[in-house]
Amino acid sequence: MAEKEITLMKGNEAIAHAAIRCGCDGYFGYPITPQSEVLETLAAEKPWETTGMVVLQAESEVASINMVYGGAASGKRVMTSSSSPGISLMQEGISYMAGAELPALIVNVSRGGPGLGTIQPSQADYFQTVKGGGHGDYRLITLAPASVQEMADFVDLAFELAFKYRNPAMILSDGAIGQMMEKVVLPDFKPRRTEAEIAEQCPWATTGRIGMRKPNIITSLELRSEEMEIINLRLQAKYREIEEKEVRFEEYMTEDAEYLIVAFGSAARISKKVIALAREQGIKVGLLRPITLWPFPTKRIAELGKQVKGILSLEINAGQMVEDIKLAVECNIPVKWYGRLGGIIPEPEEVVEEIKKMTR
Amino acid sequence: MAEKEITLMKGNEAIAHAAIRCGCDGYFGYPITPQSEVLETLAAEKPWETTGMVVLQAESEVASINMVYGGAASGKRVMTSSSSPGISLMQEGISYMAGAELPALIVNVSRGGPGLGTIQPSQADYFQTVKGGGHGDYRLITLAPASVQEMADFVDLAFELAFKYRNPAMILSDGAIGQMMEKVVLPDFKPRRTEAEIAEQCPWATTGRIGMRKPNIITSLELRSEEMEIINLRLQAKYREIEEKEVRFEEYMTEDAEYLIVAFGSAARISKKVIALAREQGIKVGLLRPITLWPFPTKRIAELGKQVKGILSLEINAGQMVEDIKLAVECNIPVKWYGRLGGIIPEPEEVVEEIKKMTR
Amino acid sequence: MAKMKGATVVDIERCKGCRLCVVACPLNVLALTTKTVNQKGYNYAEAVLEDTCTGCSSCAIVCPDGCITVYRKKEA
Amino acid sequence: MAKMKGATVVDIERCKGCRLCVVACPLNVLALTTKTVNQKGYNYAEAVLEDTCTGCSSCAIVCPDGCITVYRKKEA
Amino acid sequence: MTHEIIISGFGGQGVLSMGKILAYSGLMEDKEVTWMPAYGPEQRGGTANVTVIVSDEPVSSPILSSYDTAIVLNQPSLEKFEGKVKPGGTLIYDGYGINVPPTRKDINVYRIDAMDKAAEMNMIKVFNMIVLGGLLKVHPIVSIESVLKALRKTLPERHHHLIPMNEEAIRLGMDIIEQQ
Amino acid sequence: MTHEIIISGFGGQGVLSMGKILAYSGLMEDKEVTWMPAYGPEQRGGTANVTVIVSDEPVSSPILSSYDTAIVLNQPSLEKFEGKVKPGGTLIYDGYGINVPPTRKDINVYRIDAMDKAAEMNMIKVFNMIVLGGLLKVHPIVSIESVLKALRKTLPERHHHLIPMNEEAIRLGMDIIEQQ
Amino acid sequence: MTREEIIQPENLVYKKPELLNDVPMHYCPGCSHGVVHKLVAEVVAEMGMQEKTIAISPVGCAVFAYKYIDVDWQEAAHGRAPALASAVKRLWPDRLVFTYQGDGDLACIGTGETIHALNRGENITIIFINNAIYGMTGGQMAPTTLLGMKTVTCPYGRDPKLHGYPLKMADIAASLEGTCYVTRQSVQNVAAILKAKKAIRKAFEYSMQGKGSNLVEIVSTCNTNWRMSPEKANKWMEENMVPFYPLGDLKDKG
Amino acid sequence: MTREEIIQPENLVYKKPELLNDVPMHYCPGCSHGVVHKLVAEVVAEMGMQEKTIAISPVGCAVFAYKYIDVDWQEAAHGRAPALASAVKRLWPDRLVFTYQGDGDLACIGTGETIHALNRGENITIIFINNAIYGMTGGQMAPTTLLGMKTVTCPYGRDPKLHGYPLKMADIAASLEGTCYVTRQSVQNVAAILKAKKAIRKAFEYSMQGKGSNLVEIVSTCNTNWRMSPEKANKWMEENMVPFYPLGDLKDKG
Ligand SMILES: Cc1ncc(C[n+]2csc(CCOP(=O)(O)OP(=O)(O)O)c2C)c(N)n1
Ligand SMILES: Cc1ncc(C[n+]2csc(CCOP(=O)(O)OP(=O)(O)O)c2C)c(N)n1
Ligand code: SF4
Ligand code: SF4
Ligand code: SF4
Ligand code: SF4
Repeated sequence: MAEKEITLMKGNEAIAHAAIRCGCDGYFGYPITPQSEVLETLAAEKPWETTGMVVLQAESEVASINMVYGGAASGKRVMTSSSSPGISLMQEGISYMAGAELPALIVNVSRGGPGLGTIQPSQADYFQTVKGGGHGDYRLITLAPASVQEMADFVDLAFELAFKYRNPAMILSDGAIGQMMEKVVLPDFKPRRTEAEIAEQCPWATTGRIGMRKPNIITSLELRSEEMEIINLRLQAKYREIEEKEVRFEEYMTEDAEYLIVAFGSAARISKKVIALAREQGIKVGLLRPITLWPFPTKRIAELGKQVKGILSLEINAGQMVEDIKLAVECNIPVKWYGRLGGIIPEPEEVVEEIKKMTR
Repeated sequence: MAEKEITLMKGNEAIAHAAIRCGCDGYFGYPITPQSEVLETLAAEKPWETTGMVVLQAESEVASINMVYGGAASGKRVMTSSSSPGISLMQEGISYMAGAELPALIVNVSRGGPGLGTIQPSQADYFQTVKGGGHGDYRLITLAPASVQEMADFVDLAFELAFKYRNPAMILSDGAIGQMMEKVVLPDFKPRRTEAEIAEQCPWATTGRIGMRKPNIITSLELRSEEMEIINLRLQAKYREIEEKEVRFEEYMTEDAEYLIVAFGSAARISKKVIALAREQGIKVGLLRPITLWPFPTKRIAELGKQVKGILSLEINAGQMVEDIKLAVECNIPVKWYGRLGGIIPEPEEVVEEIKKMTR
Repeated sequence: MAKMKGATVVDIERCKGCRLCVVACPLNVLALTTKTVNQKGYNYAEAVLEDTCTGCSSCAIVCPDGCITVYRKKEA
Repeated sequence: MAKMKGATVVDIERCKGCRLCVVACPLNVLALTTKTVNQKGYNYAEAVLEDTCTGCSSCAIVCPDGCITVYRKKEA
Repeated sequence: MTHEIIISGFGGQGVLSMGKILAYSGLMEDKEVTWMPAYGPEQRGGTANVTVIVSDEPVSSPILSSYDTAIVLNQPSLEKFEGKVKPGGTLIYDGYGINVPPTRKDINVYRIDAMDKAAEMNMIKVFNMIVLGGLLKVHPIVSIESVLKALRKTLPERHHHLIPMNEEAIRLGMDIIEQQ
Repeated sequence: MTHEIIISGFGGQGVLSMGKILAYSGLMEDKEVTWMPAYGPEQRGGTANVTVIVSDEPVSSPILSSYDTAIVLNQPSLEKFEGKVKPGGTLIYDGYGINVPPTRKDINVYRIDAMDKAAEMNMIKVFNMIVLGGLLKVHPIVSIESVLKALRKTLPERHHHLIPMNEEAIRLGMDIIEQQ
Repeated sequence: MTREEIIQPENLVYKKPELLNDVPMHYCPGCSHGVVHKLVAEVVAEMGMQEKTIAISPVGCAVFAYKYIDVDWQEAAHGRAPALASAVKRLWPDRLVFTYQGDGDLACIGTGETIHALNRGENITIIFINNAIYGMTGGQMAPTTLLGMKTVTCPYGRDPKLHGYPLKMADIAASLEGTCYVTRQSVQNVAAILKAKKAIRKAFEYSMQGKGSNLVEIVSTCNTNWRMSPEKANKWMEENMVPFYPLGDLKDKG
Repeated sequence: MTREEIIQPENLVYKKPELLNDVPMHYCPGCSHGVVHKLVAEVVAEMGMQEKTIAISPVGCAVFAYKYIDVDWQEAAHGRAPALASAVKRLWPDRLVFTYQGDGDLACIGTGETIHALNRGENITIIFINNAIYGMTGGQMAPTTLLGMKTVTCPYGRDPKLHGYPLKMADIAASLEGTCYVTRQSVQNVAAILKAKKAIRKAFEYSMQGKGSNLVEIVSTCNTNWRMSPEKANKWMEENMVPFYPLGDLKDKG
């Protein structure tokens, strides 16, 4: 496909193409609906013959995430993708990666749970993603795309952030964005890093101790409590830094807003329609769309909390992000949740009704 | 061991003995420090020769939780135990059990993370436990013992709650309580349920369709969104009911408290010493110890929030429960977190210093 | 030896038109419809050489959807 | 054939007193101390029949902790 | 203007690719488009459907519960989607194998006997293009030129000789569609 | 009264079981007790230690960072725990294999040559009971009777004949402990 | 003789097994799963175990097996059916417990659970539908995919350098001490179907006799993802799968 | 000749391998792990791969292998080392990549990762320390525990009815198409140690030659959890382990 050309593509396909183009070194994954097209597209494109990117269908999600651990530990740009049940299986591995401070990308094209649930879209993995589905105190840098374009764009962004902070990053998407086709301009090609570049940019990586440098060791283990506490504190300091510097969000019609919708991903898209409908009825509604779910746009929401009369957290789940919004505004104004479950995406009209209730 | 006798025992051993005594039908687990004594004690006691309880060392935590799924699905009282990394591996299975509404007991004798971390005690799995480490919207009934006695007592309680609501229950403990020996009075023996009792109490269970009744099916799958939403809403309604009815907590010196510590498990024990020290210095401190972490004692904390000038969330982690406390008091009074990481248990003295800071 | 006469009853709404019964029948008793489809849009199996059927049940045994019931009677 | 003379040097602080070298030596050159322990509290290996040692290195090869260095010299 | 369309039929009737051509054609006209298939095992053997939205503004949700236009190509699809057409909206159905025709009075119902026509004219391969033609007659969401451009873009070079046949099919569909 | 004790030595010196007996003896006197071992691979080969708390009130944390009494049975343990005895507290050490004796002046230091004595009197098996005797001499946290009761409760029947030897060891320890 | 004379209850020679209910199965036309479902339903009934069967369905096309065969069912997480079955059988030793799994489920993500349940000698039966592909998720490569075979994740054909080799799980199973009966069957024609049924019956009986674990592999087709007609798929299976996965008993300790 | 005369650099015949650093190893006295560490350190150096080795340590007693052998190490989650190694080798094809795993790690929780990495023919070596028990966690039963053997989770002896049968992973590995070299060795005496070293060298070389995956099983001891002296443990191993896990090459396709 020629560059800068507008094309039509599924979100999942966009991720695959973006990975090849952003110099990704390896993809390791296991099929699961609604994201199997990521691996399928890579298999069809066979980047191992062009960029040299490795593509491997793993024997399970547990294997996938541990392959990613190995690849990331050796300084490579590696990724996996899956959907909710598969992501749950990765929780041990994700915690290990956070503990060993490994940069890598995990994509969750999420579906409705709990359990096998449904293959329809859902945002019910919010808590799992931002509070830590794995054990221990850790955080995942989390990007929430709201379009196929962002599916493509966030791949490189996620890698950049992951390597900047030596921390795993997640793209939290859903089946709707993964499966739908929409316009997209694919990013420019970027070469994979050379061995010398890796050695320079990732001096910590286990690449073989070239030049008999001090051996590099990637581990999350430290049995001495005093030492482990130092590690934990270092991680926490890093998380505070990311919270300080890497918050990303989009605002839409917030200037004059009297009510605010906070919504991410698919839910944010509906919100724009909701806002149009509400404004037709004279209710001034705006949208804050967190692009980073963690770090969460706490500060900006707190500011907007001073401006608006109420906030609606629109989520395709039973109410999860609403807690972070309440904490952000310190419960100073009403914060309500609205959402649908089971893989159903709310209709703009029903959301407008919810906003109307808030105005009463 | 004779009944009602006071004895000295590790927390892990107490769990094993309590399981045998409360009519548990099966234990499935995989060794991991600091909880391997649960399986070891069961193996030594060989209850299969006495009560008929099945004890099986599984090939992994993933297998363990799925054995528990199978056992619970067939109406039996079954359990597993593990520690943090192993619990992370169980997240898919736990989500499945929540989705299929299966009653069972999962014990997490947690250790410090992330990753392989340390084998020393930690409370850093709070978020994972109460917000859902697995995918989808679900909740685990969670009991947090603060003594070896409660390790013993909560086994039966957890089963009772699990079966009452057809929901998995967790005992969230830590390495300190699991490994230490302390006085305990073991519960009375209670026979395992007979086949007829199971058929009566668990008409939903897959026991074989005796009498050619309608086949029972245990599944968490529903591909039709409308149907899946109904299931999700039913689960949410059940969770609201549990939040209404099953909150458990302990209060200590709260009557005249001007400051409140909220702490569970090991942290709560230290708190009592903290309170003694603080009161010696004229600061009136009380303790609210959540026994159920979910459902969280939101209401009672909100009430106490009106009485006290500040709350300290004492946690052996980087600050997790503090969010639920803030949400409970709607951020109306200062809520601070204090804790230590890496497997270190805070000293009462340092906690007193934190409280003093709040009084300034 | 008395000859056996068979008859097949196809549950045409259950049939998915996979043709496996058609292939399995040693006597080519069955064929798929070409002009008509069932509610699910499938051409379905029907006996086209009814008289030839010996009731051997091959078609029914191979039918993945259990659509075929077979009867067999000794010729008088 | 000239006889070989050997000598062993045991890193006694590294030694854990497992006795594997003692058993491995075909000539019973080594033995564990009985009265003294190292910093870690282990009785450690020492050459008790030093002169007998041929420097065959058996002890060193089997030592799990790599505590033994062996030298060998042809007898003049 | 936003046009929200569901196309539903048996697997193998070319439902998904018809939706894709429509979406691509929208793209050719610089419109915003989304194409959202019903995915997963439910498409197995039975029905397949796809939601296509063509709009002048960015599209919000790609999944809808009511539609401006429903194109239904078999009885189960008719049953599923007749009720989901917005009042005043459009329902297009192929008469082949439909025993119980649509009954709603508050929508515009069109019938296109594309199946029969395709069989008759030996155009089974472009059956879905006949239906697309019918749609474009009723709602000229995109121009025929855009459709042809889209076909040129999406078909592999070696299939480009089939484009005239596709055009013919579209025009045929435009001819044979009938309001009920 | 609360007494917070750490006992530390090589694996195999009976550190954990000495702690257990002490805790059990406390239980016999209706005291509150906790026994908390250092667990995991760190005990492998090297040192083992256990924290025992005997108290009249419920015990808060079973893990401590400073102690009323430290009993150290080898050099590494001495190095690790000398600094963690509370000012005014007690340090008991076995002289065997100690090259660098304790130096703190703000605590009470006792030496008990239990290793030597045990070897001499062929009482290696009850070495840890000798040490326990020393502790009880310095701090009569529990009575000898309670210890014997605890032994009767915890030892399997078939080992009860060893109880007198244990008692002897305790008394021996009481005799040989010396303030430095 | 008229058709009506023949179609009389007393002349019935074959009908859909009773335990297979009337719910239309979601399987693709001609899918092997349907045939095996019928066999399982027949054997359970013939053994009189309708009231004593606890079956475990996988994640794969057979996930909905519970909708069709009227016994008690548990739906397992992907690959974990043998773990569920192990627990169920130990807790209910007099029940007939079997799993029904595809090759992705059993030989890929569930490798560990499969091998360990079999080697523990759990008195269960694993019915293993080997169609050399992931059916439900749309035709991805399975561990059992043949070399050179095309799937959506090896669209240029399975290449051992990239994708490794096809895995023979039944061979591994047969080598395990804990297994009693390991057999490989197929269902592409009447003779094969009758043999497969006998094999299922034997496995179920051994499991009830406490003789250890049993694996019945059914070399199957997935015509949809193989992109062939059912007829062609059966033929392809015979010509390509069977030479690599030879049919017959691999072990019979019964 | 005086001792001083002998102890001269030019007379040196054996010393601890250079790559094995001076950090005291945490292993119990007499543990087989130490011996195998030495062999690995020697082979890497002899092959001149010090700068090109990426090693993967397990969760098990050898978790800290990275502290002792001076190459680059990754510490894997329990059982997953072969997954890490697969990725690393594919991303760095000219590196020497090996895992070092215990029997719990490799043959229990990691069964799936082990079998699939081997069968994919990843050009790696798996060094498999089979001591028939879980060492690190304090002596629980492993899949490789012998029948009748006592562990803290089968204190009355491993009973096949309760605990299933010991698993021979090397046999399974040898049966897989993707493996090049599968061998079973031991390190209880000088002769065995020298053979084991050759085996490790061969495996490493095959992996660098791209011939497929390699498994070197070392039948080992865990004297601590076997509750024996190291000497006794070696003997017990020879008398009880070796008959069940016979030594020698199981496969050599090189
Ligand atoms: C943890 C997890 N990973 C992946 C999936 C997606 N998934 C569903 S079925 C399946 C494979 C099905 O193939 P197979 O087991 O061969 O059965 P078939 O459909 O061919 O009968 C996969 C990968 C899932 N549901 N859960
Ligand atoms: C997920 C997980 N489960 C369990 C453990 C606990 N664990 C640590 S090592 C080990 C087994 C060690 O045995 P083995 O692999 O045989 O190695 P050895 O210690 O004998 O060398 C276990 C179960 C863990 N760390 N992580
Ligand atoms: S085998 Fe069954 S489903 Fe297939 S065509 Fe024949 S009757 Fe129909
Ligand atoms: S083999 Fe090594 S560790 Fe063992 S006693 Fe000899 S020198 Fe010491
Ligand atoms: S996809 Fe394949 S396995 Fe699944 S139902 Fe269709 S033919 Fe059968
Ligand atoms: S526990 Fe066993 S395997 Fe581990 S270091 Fe000690 S002897 Fe070796």
